[in-house]
Amino acid sequence: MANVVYLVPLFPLIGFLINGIFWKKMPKSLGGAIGTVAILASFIVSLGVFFEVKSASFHGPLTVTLFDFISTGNIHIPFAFQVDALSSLFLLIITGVGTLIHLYSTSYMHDDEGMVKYFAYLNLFVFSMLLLVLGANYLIMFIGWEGVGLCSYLLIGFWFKNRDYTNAAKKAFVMNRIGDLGFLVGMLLVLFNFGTLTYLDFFGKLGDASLIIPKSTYNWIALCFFIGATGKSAQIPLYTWLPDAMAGPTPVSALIHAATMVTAGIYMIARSGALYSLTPSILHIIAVVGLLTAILAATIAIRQYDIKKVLAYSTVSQLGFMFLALGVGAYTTAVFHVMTHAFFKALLFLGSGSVIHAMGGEQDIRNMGGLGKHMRVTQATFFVGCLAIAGIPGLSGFFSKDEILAATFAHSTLLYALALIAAMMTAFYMFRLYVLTFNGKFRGTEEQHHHLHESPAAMTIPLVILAILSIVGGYVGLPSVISEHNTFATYLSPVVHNFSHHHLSHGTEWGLMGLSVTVVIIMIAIAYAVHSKPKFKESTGIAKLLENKWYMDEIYDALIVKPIEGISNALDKFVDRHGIDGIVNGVGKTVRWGGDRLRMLQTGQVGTYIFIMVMGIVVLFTISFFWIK
Amino acid sequence: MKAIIATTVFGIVMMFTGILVNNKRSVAAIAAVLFAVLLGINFFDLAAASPNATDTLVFNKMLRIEHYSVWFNTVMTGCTLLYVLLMSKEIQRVGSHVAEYFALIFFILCGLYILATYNNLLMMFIGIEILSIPQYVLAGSDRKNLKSAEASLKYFLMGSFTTGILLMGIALLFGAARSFNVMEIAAMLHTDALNPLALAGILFIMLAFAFKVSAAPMHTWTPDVYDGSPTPFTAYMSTVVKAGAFFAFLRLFQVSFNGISEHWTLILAIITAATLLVGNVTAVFQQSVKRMLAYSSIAQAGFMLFAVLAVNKFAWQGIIIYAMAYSVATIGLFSVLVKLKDFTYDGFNGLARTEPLLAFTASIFLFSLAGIPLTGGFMAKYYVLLAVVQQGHLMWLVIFALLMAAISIYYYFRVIIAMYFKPGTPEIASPVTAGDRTLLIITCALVILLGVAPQLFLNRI
Amino acid sequence: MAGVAAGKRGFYMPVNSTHYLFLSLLLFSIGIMGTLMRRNAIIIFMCIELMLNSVNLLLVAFSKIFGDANAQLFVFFIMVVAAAEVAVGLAIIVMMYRKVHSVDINILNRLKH
Amino acid sequence: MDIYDKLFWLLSAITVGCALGVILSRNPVNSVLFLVMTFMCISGHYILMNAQFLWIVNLIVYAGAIMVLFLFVIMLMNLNSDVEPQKGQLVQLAGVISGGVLFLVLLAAVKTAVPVGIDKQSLDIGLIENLGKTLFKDYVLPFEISSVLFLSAMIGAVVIGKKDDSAITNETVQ
Amino acid sequence: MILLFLILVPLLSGILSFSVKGSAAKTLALISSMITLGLSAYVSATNYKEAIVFSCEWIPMLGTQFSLVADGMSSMLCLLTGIVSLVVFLTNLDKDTEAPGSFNGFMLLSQAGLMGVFLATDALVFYVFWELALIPVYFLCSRWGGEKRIPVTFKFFVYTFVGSLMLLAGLIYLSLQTPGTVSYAWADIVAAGNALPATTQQGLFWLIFIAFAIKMPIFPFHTWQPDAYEQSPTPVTIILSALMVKMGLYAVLRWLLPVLPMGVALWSNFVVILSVIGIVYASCIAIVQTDIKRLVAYSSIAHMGLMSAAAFSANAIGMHGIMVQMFNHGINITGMWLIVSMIENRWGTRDMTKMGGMASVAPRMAIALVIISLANIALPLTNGFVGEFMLFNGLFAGDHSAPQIGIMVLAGLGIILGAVYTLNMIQKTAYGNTTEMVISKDLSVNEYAGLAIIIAVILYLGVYPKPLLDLTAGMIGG
Repeated sequence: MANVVYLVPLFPLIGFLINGIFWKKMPKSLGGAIGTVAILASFIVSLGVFFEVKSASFHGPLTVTLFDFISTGNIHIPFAFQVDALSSLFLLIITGVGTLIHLYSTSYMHDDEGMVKYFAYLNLFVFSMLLLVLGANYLIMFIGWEGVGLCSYLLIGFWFKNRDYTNAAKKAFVMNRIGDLGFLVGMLLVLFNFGTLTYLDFFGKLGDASLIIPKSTYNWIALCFFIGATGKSAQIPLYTWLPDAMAGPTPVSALIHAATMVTAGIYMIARSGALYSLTPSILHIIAVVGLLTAILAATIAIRQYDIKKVLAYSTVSQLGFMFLALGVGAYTTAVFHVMTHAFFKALLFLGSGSVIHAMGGEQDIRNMGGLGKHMRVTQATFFVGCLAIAGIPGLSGFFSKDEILAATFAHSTLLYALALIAAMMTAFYMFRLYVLTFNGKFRGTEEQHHHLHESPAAMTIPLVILAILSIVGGYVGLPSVISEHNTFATYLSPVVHNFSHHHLSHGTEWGLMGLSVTVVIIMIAIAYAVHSKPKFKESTGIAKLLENKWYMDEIYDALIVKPIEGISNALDKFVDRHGIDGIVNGVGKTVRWGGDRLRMLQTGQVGTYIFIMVMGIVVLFTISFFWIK
Repeated sequence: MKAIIATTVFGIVMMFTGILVNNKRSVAAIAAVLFAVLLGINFFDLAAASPNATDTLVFNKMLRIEHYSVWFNTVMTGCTLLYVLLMSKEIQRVGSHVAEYFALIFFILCGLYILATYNNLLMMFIGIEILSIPQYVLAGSDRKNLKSAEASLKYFLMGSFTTGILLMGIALLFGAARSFNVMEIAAMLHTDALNPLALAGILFIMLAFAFKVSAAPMHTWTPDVYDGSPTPFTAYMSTVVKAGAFFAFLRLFQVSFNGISEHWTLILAIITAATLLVGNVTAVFQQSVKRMLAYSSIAQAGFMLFAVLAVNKFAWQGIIIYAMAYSVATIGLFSVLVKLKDFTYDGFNGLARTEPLLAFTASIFLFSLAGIPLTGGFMAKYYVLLAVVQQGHLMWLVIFALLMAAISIYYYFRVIIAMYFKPGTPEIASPVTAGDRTLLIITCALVILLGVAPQLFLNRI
Repeated sequence: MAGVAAGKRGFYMPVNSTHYLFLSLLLFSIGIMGTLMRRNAIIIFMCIELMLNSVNLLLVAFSKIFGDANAQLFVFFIMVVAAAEVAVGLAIIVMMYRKVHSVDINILNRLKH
Repeated sequence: MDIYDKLFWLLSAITVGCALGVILSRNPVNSVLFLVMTFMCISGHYILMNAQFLWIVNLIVYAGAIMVLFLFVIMLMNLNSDVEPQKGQLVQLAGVISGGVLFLVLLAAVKTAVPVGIDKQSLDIGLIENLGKTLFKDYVLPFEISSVLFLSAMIGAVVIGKKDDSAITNETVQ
Repeated sequence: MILLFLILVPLLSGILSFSVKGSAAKTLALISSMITLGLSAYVSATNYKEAIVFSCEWIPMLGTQFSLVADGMSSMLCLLTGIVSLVVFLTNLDKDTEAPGSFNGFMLLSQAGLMGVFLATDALVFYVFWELALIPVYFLCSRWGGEKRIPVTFKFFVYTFVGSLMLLAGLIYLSLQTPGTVSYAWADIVAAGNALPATTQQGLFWLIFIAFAIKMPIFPFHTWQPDAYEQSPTPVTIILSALMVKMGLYAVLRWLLPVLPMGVALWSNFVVILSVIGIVYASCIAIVQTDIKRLVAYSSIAHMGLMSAAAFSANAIGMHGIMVQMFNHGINITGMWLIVSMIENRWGTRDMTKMGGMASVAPRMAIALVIISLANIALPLTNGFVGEFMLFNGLFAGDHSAPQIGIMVLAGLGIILGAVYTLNMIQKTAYGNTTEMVISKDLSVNEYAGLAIIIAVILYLGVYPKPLLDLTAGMIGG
């Protein structure tokens, strides 16, 4: 099955082409069906690949070369796929969650006139994402990397008539581009120093002493790749696009901005684990950036009222956790969290989509409340999601998050303390969201109240499936205190393994678990207590600061966007038109002016003319006799 | 030699024709035939002179007939024939003495032939005078027009003044070289111990020639005289006559002063640069096309001076091909100009719509003057540039000249812009006949032929 | 000086060539000065004739020094040409005078710039 | 300083004085007369140098014919000092200065000129007979060609000088 | 002989076109361009390993031969010329052009000139064609251009003419240095240039470089360009930006870098700095443009900056990248201008603030715009990416000293800024609510066909660039 791995991206591509070319004439439901079936087919192939990789007969990574992509001089970059544990796992996550979200979308988007186009974009996204994870070299990853950025752009701006939405789309693309530039530079450095972009060659040469490559070069490469990751995975300083990206349809947020695309950065660093192992200083930076992002996003999420914005900041925060894990060397753990997060965050987003669907497009939780009575399935699944993300034992999020905390503790106590605070905040804002949405009394308009209903089966089935996954997904990676046999880590071990020098005793681990569970439960309780009878008033002080997202967008605007615009305007108006072009035109003007002056010599007077001649004679004689010699 | 005799005889014949024939058109027709015969005689001379033949010295070494000069004579006679054919009608309209005008043109050619073959400063002097005096007359030939008289008087006064300069130069040179024979002078002058008299003489002669070829600082007469003279004669004065002066200039400096070029090259380079500057920059501001062409002729003189500057084989070919390309294009342009009533740029507005052929040929002539490739003008410019670049040490001048050539685009293309891109209906002074069209097409073809296949001529020169 | 030797045989070369050179140049310069100073076309023309004569003087002097007849013949031809020039020149001036009743060159400014 | 030197200096002084008279006198007729005087002095120089032929020709052709022609024309135009326009003082000064500068420059340029040697002394080169022989033997071509010059001048006189009845216009009917 | 036909077909059909009226002229041009494209495709297909040569006497005594050579780079550019011309004539079929006979005549003449420039292997022939390609464009812009066409075109013409004259001086000098007598043959010129001392090479470098710099154009010689693009009729703008600017780059690769190695070595850093400054500078200005044509014009300057920077970085991959990118940029910018002209036709304005909603009313156009824009910002799987990736490779392959890194950073900024202005353009034209249009119709059949060709090339070469890489692979030593 692994030999035909190219089928995995091929199906979405075909789906994209069919929907993309015939989008105008295709019936909506057919378009949806084609899109969904394409991903389902991919999922099935992915399953086959996964099990083949899992089987004992599979030895090492398998490279499937399609054709020569760029070949010049002594550089050969093939268009090739690499099948190994990591890529096959991501295949499963992408196609699996993807199938569910496609299914969900068939219902969610049914009233939208651009539904076929939507599915085309979605298929294209899945195709790009699959390229990203399947590529056997950085260039193919980069193709997918930029491809998912493009699809994200297209889907955020899906309702293109709204300028705000298209602005958000543009912002996302540009922010991603900044990161992509980092990736590109890293790639060029690799190519320049190692002459290859293929993972296996590159990693093979990493320790090669015959290549005289300074240590700093490794650091630069690692840093550049990480910059790429901060763009795609919404880390400080490039995170601000992700909350804005909620302008797109909700399933898109679920698929792209929660479950798959944003985890590309984690995938990339995990993929390059061999490199990062050699650059501890960069890993340290990653840990700090990840943690800061986790905290910053969590603080903002506390004071948001838009249901999707809360989830968006929560995603940023969770991604921060993953980077923290990477930073402390717990690659497997990070990937584990990617997987569990994909389940519960997709679940939460889809749940919020269901809520928004029921509310007729309303997203402000101040106008919700008491929805649980009307939509039981949504409420239940959403609750599972909240529990999972908060880290209640027994659910998937608990296992993955706890592993991160443990790894962090092993690395540094300070980082652990901060991470724990972030985790506490997570529990608080998630349950604030849950309580405000589903409990209490309905605060919306009468019309909305009348309209409230449970979503159709096509939407609830994915919710249920994802809820189940959110519960059981964690059991593949039980912590060592519970089970010595970590299935997940074992599966990934040929490609990725945790890189940590510290080992915690079982006692400590139990203690940490107990601590985190305790604080989380306390936070949940507080959230319930504070929000069961909500009062919304103009916030002040720090609350206002949080509500306005620390004014990050405004700061960026003032520090970067405005100056660039100002400089550009100045360049355009003054330097280009009057400066450079002014000089060019000035030459012409000078000639004309000179012509006018010289013309005046032509007085029409013979006397003047002879005078000029005589002066000419005098001057030339002087030059000739007294100046040259 | 036959040509000199023939042109003198034809001149006298024309004088008698003036008495015997009253019809202007018949006079013009006879003149055209005589010019054609003259061209034939030149070809006859040409056949006798091959590139490898030794030079012929005649009349006590007064004349030296060699390959280049015969070629030059032939080419210039050809241009004159073309000129006479294109301008015949206009010449007839200038005044009542049509036969005399043609006689003067024959005499000018006589002077030109002498200038192309002189081997003695006396012959050069007489040649220049024979070339000049008819011009003074032609400039003033439009009796009805005050401007013509003014041009004539200005030209005459300044021309005589320059004669004084020239003669002083010759006298001083004689004081140093003790001979009037061009080749003997060359033998008498030595770079190492150059008599100041010789240098002063060379400078005076150079300046006198600068006047004749309208180079700065002796150019000041040019715009006024060219502007004031009857247009058909301006066309002749600014082309063939000027080329003749140039050839004489080149001849003297190549033959006599070649060995001491280091003493005068810089001065001539300064003159060249000043000429290019004045000609091009001043032309930019002109409103009248005729006057613009006067300045353009100063500018073109700057380029022709390159040939004088370059003391090598390319220079000879360069001056011939430049003279030909420049003369043909300018004569062509003047023949378009005389068809119009209004000589300002605005007078050309919309010509492309009413007279596409005139506009097209005028464009080709302008391209040639501007030095656009595949026209004769390009090859000419190219050739003189090649000649001077080969000298090596004058690259600054070459670059300066090219910048000036770029300026020249401005005023040449203004005509094209007026003809093609501006609305308007130009007033036509005289009807454009089929004969005119044919001649224009032939002229145009000549310009292009010179640019596309210059080796047809170059191989033989 | 060579002139002393010649003096014994009759005519004598007074002073030397430099004196004639300077005299000639002085006359030449005076002629040029005249062309610059006067407005009357005829006077200007006369000044030009003065310039020509200074050249003639110089040539004759050289002729004498070199014992070379060519220079004297050159002078002869200069006179010939000058005569022709005067014929044409005066005709032009007269024509001008007939039209504007003046020979003032300052009024000749219809052609300029 | 013998008699020839004295004569040279005397003649030279008169020549320069008359030349200055030409350019300085207000009355054109005086100018002509001064010019005639100048030419005569120059003829005197010719005698000093034994250039007899040129002496005669200069007197007859220049001082005689040409200058009389000038005089006639001036008389014809009835020019006298009253109507003779003068240039401004400044322009005249500029003329004097530039002429003077030119003279100084020329003088400085050629003052170092090596006095040219004499390798053969022929006393009678300037005699009519000798010159005539050379003229018709060696200089026959320029002599003949000069006729073209005179023909041109003749035509010029016809074209330019002939009375034309048509009105003078200022238009551009070129 | 086939090379001669490459020039003769457009030349003769161009001359013929002047006497043809109305739609017949359009058909003639279309047929002619199809034949030319066929010929150039044949040339490209057959000369993978060995260059096709044509040579005949021209002016032997000046040492010049009418010799043409189609090696990889030349035939690639001829192919580009063929494709672009075909697309231009195709999309122009249903446009009302005043005097189409003359218009197409001039277009074909300039095409002939371009072919000559790309094929000539004799410096003088090269120069002649260099000028010849320019003259028809001058007439085209001056007659059929926008409001300020005459002064703008004039400036453009004089500016480029100054450059070409410098070039001529340089070439004459070089031709006189050739071993033996005067020769303009490429090999002789190269030999002569290489043999010169470094100081002479520097002087010549500037003479020749300025001509090419103006043509490309490299900052700060670029100011003629936005005006000229803005004022020219679209087909001419396409010729200018897709082909003419390539002339400059091609000339650098063929007539500058190999000829004056020492001069180049001494000044290449300077040129690279100028180029990358140009990238950022032009990108910044593009961001604040509201006139869509000026925006695209500045974007073109930025792209050319990247190419010239790579050209002077002296690196094999970069060189290969330039050749690829020359082709790709030619294709992309053609598409860009086509769309821009369609937008201008439909909204009757070039002011982007007055546009919007194309995605609703003319979705096909919007899709084409998005695809071409993405190719323009070098998104992977479009042709632009391959070229730019290789260009960056070339730029990054030098030493990693501080100034070098600065250059890289600036060049990289161009990528980000490029995304900004391109997306701005898409947003302002395609998105938002519908604003008033003059002609409200989506693509017509011939426009569709033209854009389809462009997009097909974009995607094909984006996914499978090997043919293009192979075609030009022979041009980079080793």
